[in-house]
Amino acid sequence: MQINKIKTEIAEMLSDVFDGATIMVGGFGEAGSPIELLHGLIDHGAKDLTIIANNSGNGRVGLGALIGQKQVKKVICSFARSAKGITFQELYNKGEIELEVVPQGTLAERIRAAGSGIPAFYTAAAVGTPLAIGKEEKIFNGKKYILEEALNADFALIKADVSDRYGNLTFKKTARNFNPIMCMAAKQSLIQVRKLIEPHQTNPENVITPGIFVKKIIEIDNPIIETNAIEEGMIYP
Amino acid sequence: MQINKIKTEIAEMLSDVFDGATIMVGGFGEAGSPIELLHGLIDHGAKDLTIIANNSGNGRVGLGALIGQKQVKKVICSFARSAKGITFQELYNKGEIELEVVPQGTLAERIRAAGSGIPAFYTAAAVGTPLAIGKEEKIFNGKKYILEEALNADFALIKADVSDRYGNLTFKKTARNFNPIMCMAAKQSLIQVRKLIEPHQTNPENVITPGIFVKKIIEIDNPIIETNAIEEGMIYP
Amino acid sequence: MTKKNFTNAEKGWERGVIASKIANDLPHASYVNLGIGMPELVSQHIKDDREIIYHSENGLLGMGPTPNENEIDFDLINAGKKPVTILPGGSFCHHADSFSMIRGGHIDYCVLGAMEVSMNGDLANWSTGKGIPAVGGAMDLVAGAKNVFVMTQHLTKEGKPKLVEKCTLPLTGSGVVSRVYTDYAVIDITKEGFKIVEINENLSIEYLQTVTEGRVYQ
Amino acid sequence: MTKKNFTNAEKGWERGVIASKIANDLPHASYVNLGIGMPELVSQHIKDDREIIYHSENGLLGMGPTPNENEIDFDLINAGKKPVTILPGGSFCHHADSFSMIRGGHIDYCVLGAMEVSMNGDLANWSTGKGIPAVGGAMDLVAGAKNVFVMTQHLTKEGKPKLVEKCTLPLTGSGVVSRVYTDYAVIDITKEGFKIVEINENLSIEYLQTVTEGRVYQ
Repeated sequence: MQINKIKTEIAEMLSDVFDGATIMVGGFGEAGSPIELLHGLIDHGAKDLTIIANNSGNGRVGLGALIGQKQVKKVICSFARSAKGITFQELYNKGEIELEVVPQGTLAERIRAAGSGIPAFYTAAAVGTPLAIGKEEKIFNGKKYILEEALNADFALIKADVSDRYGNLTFKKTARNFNPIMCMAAKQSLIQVRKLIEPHQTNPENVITPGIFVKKIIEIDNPIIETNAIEEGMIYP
Repeated sequence: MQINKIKTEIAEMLSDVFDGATIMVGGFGEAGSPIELLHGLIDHGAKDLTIIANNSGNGRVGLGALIGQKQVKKVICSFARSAKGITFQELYNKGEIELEVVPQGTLAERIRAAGSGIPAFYTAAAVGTPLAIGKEEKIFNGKKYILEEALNADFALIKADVSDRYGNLTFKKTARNFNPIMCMAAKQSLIQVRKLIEPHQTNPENVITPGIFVKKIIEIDNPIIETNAIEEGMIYP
Repeated sequence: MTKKNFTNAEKGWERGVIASKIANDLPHASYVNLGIGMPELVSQHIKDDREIIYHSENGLLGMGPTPNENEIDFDLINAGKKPVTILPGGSFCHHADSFSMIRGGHIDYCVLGAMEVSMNGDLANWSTGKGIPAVGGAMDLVAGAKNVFVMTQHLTKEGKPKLVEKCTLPLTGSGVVSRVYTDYAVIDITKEGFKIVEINENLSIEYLQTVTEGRVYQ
Repeated sequence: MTKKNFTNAEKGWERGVIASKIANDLPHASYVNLGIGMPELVSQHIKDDREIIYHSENGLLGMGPTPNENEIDFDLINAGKKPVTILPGGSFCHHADSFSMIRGGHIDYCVLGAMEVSMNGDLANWSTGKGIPAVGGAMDLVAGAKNVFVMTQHLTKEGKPKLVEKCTLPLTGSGVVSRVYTDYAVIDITKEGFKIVEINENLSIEYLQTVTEGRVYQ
């Protein structure tokens, strides 16, 4: 029997998602944002989700659409402010969605720590700022640091460029961003990929995310481009 | 003016090395071991060195030779036992060299932490063992962890496969091992590389160590293979 | 503390002039992160006697200029989510590796905008205390980069000093700024206060003092 | 505590038999790290009904069998520094990433040798307290892998029990072992003691108890 993580239906990808789940969403802005999986999550209908991502969505597409559907109770991110971030803004102003602001590098490192079995680490980022309040402080070599804990998730929704059936992923340019570390940190990483290849076509030197960090894969060969979709007035669902 | 980190003489590579320096040495066993740079360090003559590496050398070649020259006062490594590790063994038995044993994963993470500005992190490795003695303990989610500190170095001696003049490195197969993270952790990472290429030949998707972590580069196109050298009875110098 | 208000403020250096002063202070072979907005201008003023490598915290080292309309790729963007290019010798990495470059002290210089800079080098540039709080990578950058330069107008739009004795807005970092470039002056943060490195040729030190909270000296 | 000494010990299962028992307990699609020495045999006994992916902690996922003499590459070695191969769908990574796989709980099973295993799952397998102490990746593996299997002879070369009430040698990990495969039996570590999953067909439980320190039960 051969390992084969490839699925053909988005519903199959999201079959284990549950109400109240913590879900990481890859991407930095629109680059690497798994829009089709996010739309699948709207169709799925899971509620009270905690979303971990760098941003909080634009327009009524992808993450913006999911938030607009009121499926999200909390967003953990570094930058929730965006001219087109209409759905988050509206719910935030009404007090209907929680926000935890995390410095971008601390967010990345907390995610990587979760995937690496590191429950907590010290960093100098945010020392002396409001984001350090309530955090344990410690001095190393005369400099002050704060303790930051790992950020785990139940699922990660990820967009990659190419994969084989083992889930060996490569990414395209700056669409890499948070995707590889989120694959490490989630119990199930669910990948939409532009193109599937055979294992013998995978160059073992160039794999960015090894299959060990991947649970399910689906091919979406012509994904929605957020900028274009918003310009065209797309509203999902 | 163009950035160009390429040097032509090994002495130039090692010109800033000083007595008492802490030097990381890449490689796992012989794979990725920078033998020519190590021989350059013997020629240089620096003394009282602290070496951070996974192993402690074989025969009288490379790290084994450096230790045999009594230039090393302390080795920090995970596995200093080896059938061919004659020079370390001899000095260790005579009490003439110090040894700090670090679990291999903790060693790797302490090096990566140094390169990433993380002064310390928690890990479960070694909890309840003699290697945890004296280390701060903390419970996260009901499980016990110990605090491990970053491991910095003044220099890293590294063997890579290919580089451009910026120091964008790729490695060959399992010769990658500790090399990329040591490049991050040392104040000066000094790279011997099998082949130099032009910057436009570097594929930005496949760079393993970006040039920002590299100080100096030298081309050694036909490096010594430790196994063969020891079989042939090589003794350096 | 009520800030003074200078509604008839003097006209200082143009943005391009400030950018070129910063550009001249970045040594050959530096790795540099330019913040979104005004700091982005710096790259246009680098002289031919040096090569600078630009880092964008979203996983791009060796960032190049804005692409032509027909070369735009929405998967190749900078930290401000604008399309950019990559130069030969550049590379991509993931976010944890990208911030290892920052936090680990491998970025030689970062240049950021400011709402307030205090005499001891505190920086406030991420939150006015109103609206949705959004910090991005600023806190990591100021804590990690070897040298933190601030590029800003000397006064706010309302004519209030941005260089202050103590910041009133939420901090981005504490004691992190080394040098401030404004339309009025180039100023080093020192233990003795705001040290004037260069003053706009049309202004007196006395005037600079009146539009700055906290002692300026030469 | 003086250990008993069984110089006329019964002959148990051959190594290959023990290895095939472990192989049958590794589910399809598992990620597995096999320790150096006896555990390496396990990969030769995997049945066709499953695909197992082997991890070697020196940065190799998808490790294949030993190469032919003419295919040896000293840059493609396993954690025991012996030449190996890589299978299609395999990949290389650096040491920090490789141990993220281990420490982060992504390795489903690791199989290690032992000097001593205690009733509460403590493992001692890295140091006799003499000679040069050398731990390698064993402490990270036992702390991080989801399931830790031990493969060992039931008695030491001197005929002393390896399954003990309390380890006397320096520990590799505390409370980490889930199952032990010896030439005499397959034994689960439980709160009640050493639980016999399977006993060698030539041995009685009474005999097994005499060559084991600490209660065995079925």
